[in-house]
Amino acid sequence: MNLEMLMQDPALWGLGIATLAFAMLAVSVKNLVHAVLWLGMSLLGTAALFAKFDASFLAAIQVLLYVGGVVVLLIFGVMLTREHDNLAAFRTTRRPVRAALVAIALFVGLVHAILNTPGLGDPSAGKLVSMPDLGMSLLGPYAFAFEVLSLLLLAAMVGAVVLARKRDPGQPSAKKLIRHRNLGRQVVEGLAATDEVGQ
Amino acid sequence: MQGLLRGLVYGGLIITVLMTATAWGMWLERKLAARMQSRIGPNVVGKFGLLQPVADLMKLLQKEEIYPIGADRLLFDLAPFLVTTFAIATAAVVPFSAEAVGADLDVGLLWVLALGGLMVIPVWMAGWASNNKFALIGGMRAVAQSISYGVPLVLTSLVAVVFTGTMSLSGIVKFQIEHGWLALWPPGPGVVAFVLFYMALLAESNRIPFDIPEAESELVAGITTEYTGMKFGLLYVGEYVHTMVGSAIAAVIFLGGWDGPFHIASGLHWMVIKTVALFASVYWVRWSLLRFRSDQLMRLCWLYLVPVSLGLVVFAALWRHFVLR
Amino acid sequence: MAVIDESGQAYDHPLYTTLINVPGLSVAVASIDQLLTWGAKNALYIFPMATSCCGIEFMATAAARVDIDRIGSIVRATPRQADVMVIAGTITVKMAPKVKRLWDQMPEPKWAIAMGSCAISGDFYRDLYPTVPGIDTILPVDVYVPGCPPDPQALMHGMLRLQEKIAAKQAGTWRAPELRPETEKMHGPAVRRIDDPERDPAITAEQSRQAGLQSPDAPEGELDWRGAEPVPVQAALELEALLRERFGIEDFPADSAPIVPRDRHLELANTLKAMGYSLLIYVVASHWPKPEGDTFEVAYALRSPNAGAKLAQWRVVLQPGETIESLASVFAAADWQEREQYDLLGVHFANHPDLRRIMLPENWQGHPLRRDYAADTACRPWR
Amino acid sequence: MGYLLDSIRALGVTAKNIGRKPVTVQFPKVIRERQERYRTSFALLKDEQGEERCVGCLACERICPSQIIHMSSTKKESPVTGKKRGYLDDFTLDMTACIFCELCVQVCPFDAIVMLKVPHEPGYVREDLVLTMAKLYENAEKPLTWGNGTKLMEMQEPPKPAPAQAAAPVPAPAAAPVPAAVPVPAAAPAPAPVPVPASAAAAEPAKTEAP
Repeated sequence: MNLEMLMQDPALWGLGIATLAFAMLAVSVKNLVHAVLWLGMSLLGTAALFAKFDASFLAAIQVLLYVGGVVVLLIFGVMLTREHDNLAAFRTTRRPVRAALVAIALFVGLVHAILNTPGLGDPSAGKLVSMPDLGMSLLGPYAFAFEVLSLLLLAAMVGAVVLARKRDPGQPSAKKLIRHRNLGRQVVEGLAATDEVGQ
Repeated sequence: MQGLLRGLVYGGLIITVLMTATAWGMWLERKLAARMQSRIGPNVVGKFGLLQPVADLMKLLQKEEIYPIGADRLLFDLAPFLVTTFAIATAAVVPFSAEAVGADLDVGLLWVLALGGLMVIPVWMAGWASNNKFALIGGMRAVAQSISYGVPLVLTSLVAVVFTGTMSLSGIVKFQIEHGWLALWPPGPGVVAFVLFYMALLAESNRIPFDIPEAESELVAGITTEYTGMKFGLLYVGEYVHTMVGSAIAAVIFLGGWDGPFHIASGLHWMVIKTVALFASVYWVRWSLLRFRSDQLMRLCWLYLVPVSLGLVVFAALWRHFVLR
Repeated sequence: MAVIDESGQAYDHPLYTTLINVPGLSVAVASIDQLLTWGAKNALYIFPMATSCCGIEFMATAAARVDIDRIGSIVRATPRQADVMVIAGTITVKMAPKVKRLWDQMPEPKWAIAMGSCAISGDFYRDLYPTVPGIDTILPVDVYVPGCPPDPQALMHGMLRLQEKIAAKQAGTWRAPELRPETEKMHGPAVRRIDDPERDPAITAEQSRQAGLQSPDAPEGELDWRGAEPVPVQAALELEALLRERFGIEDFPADSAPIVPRDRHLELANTLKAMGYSLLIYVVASHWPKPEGDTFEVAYALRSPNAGAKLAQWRVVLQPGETIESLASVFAAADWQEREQYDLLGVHFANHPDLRRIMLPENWQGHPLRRDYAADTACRPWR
Repeated sequence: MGYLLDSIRALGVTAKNIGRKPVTVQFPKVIRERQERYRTSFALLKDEQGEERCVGCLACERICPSQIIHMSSTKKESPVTGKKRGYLDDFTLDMTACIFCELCVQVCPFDAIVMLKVPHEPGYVREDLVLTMAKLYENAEKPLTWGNGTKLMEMQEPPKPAPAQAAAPVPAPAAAPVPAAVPVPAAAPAPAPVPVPASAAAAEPAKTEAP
């Protein structure tokens, strides 16, 4: 499968256009929540594109991490902001020229990088990467980078556990609470025993 | 073209069977719950109340549709649809037997986890779009819970992946046919991994004791508070389908899928038996236990489930390296 | 997609109206109707509007012995997913708008069951100022289940009767539920009491004013207003000493609490709180109609919640037009209790943080526990 | 840990319950036997000669706290005894507001109004719940509850060697033992305000206050 054949594939076109359209919607709608959800759709479209190129591992990871993780975190973030409808900063483009320059630069850079990718359009280079190969290369040539990343993740996870364990200093410990409760019971009993006031 | 046809046939088959099974799964749950409470349960509509799901469906179909004031109509409509879709889509890769599998993906397990994690978005959408504080709190709780319990879910399924060396669900089953079921072998850690997976599954499908997103005593009906008629029905069915598919996946990963005990009469029926048993056990738990509080839920996850499942992954790697070679 | 009965009351689904107009389809539509009616009849989800004792019987109906789940009914917590509202208990005037709102939140087609005498007619509270005389004055009731309260089987019977009614809709003998706006008929008792004019609810304001004047207006009298034996109350001795020394009060009636001047009452409360009387027991007001204007008497009681508990109570007498200083700044518990006295008697507490009605609706006219409050005072839309 | 063990125990309890027989009584098919003293709905009785027991003395109408009984009567000569006595023209009992306090039954000197053991059928409109005279006489065919005016008054008397016990017809004993037939001890609130008609056992409220 080479580039020309790919270009003629209607499914590819459809997916690409849909992804782009969702991305456009994500940056243009006024409602922040809708924007996040459109972003999720756009990421899903990217995943579908990966799947289209038989990179099913990448597609699944895309869905798992970006849609299932990042978008959900974004939702959290949006909910924690005060005004998620009609955010003022969202309505206007304040610096259109600078933004356009950055966008164009990014686009040119990306096109340049893609066109200079070795083996583009070469049918022999489009070998399917199987799962074991992926695993082997991750733990073979790229083992160091992989380990560094996993260390980071491990640190994050340990941090989460530590945070969960940490007790709020304002919160009395269970022992203290029980002592308080017993005290309260004594007070009530004492009250009942010495209650001589008739109403 | 043949692939498309096969996909259509299998897809239609899976959806039909799954929805039917889920409908009578609801009946089963009601009967089970009734018996646990010394009641009879539905028994007037049809023989043994078997037509009860049909009556429920007919009733839901004719209910008025209400949009709350200020609701986000698009998301409000979309959410129930997506919940059910994602739940059913998960079933596409589940191997019910050596032949009956919709799509035997290389990364079947990842696909399942990805779609399972995705479930939370429509659930949250339903909560947010309702413009109702109870629904929104329910949705936020669902998100928090799903993110937290996604970690042990992934880690425990990673245990299975490390043992079997494959992410294909049928590959996992084939490994178990050769070496024994993962829940039983290696003795000890396998069971622990299975139990942790099961707990995370309960949490992901919002079942008691982890059903804080729709805690009736605090949140009216959680995310479904504002839903009427068939949209409520879809949300409801989506949850059941989610549980059903989750049970099937637990059966595949840890209970040897279609493999019979001691390889006796292996086939589709074993898968069905295991799935239904797990499904019923979810509801057994549901009608027996109490609900966690929100903070207890998080503490349980991050203080116990995550460290234990991390340890299990390490153990699995060591076992794989030194014992299985 | 319900049947449109002759009364035109049923919910009208656009799909249904389209289908029924296509010739030839009507047979199919009729059988679909049958199916839908069967479904509606056999999956009646209940929204429990349980406000009092009938609610307990309602719970028992859902429990093991009667098991309402047998006929496919489950209890939903949200009105959006319910088909039947079971009104179980007394509905007060303040609650009625909320009940109506919950009813309006239920999607069509929907039904209502009035369970027990209170929900049906207001029972013997029906002439009381805060009670709705029957829930059918605000929403159409389909089935009335008599009882006080009805037992679980009776409610189950009511559900079966409702099923019959839904099925009858198909057969054409549907009896649409009625709303009863003719509340005048209902506001009086079904039968006038024969020989007891005192209990007649139609006592006019003038009559009751006369009655108030005849009764001993000053509490210093020999007898309690109700004629009961006076109960001696042990006031704390230190309170008496305090009142003698600092407030110069010499009058300590044996059967009642001492009267404290209106302007020093807050000071007394603060002093007592500093002495350890940290628990506010009650704030009670009473109303004495007099020819020159209304006099109020507000009684407070504090308690020291430690060993050897003592009670300190005093009264403040308000002449016409006077207000009393609120104790809400000293005791948090005074907040709502003073609101209650304001609501029911119209005593004005100065510097109260939030002096609104608490028991009755905001738009209520008058104060029902005043002695000159006529029992037949208007209360829209019921009386 | 405690939660875990308790959870397992809870699962055991529910699992054990699955095997047990349900306690549900399937209502329309099987109707539970009501207790002997269970009381709902009303009936008017006729005596052995087929004569109406009610003479229209207004005792029940006066005592009813909900004010739901309404009657009118005229005096006529009895065809049976030849004496002049009251006969009902009309009698209505509005069940929509009844609180089932049984006071009307207690004060009835002729045991004319009694209560039933089976409840009134739920109705579609309020009028369905109004018991007219015809309905009340029809109701006499249905199972009656234990208490009638005479029995209930006897119960209030100071302890005598239980005459009520013999009088009480004991129907098929239901599950729970009913301490009904035992005369209620004197601690019961004295029915002081009841305007007892002279005929029936002259209740002595003074004695019940003695302890």
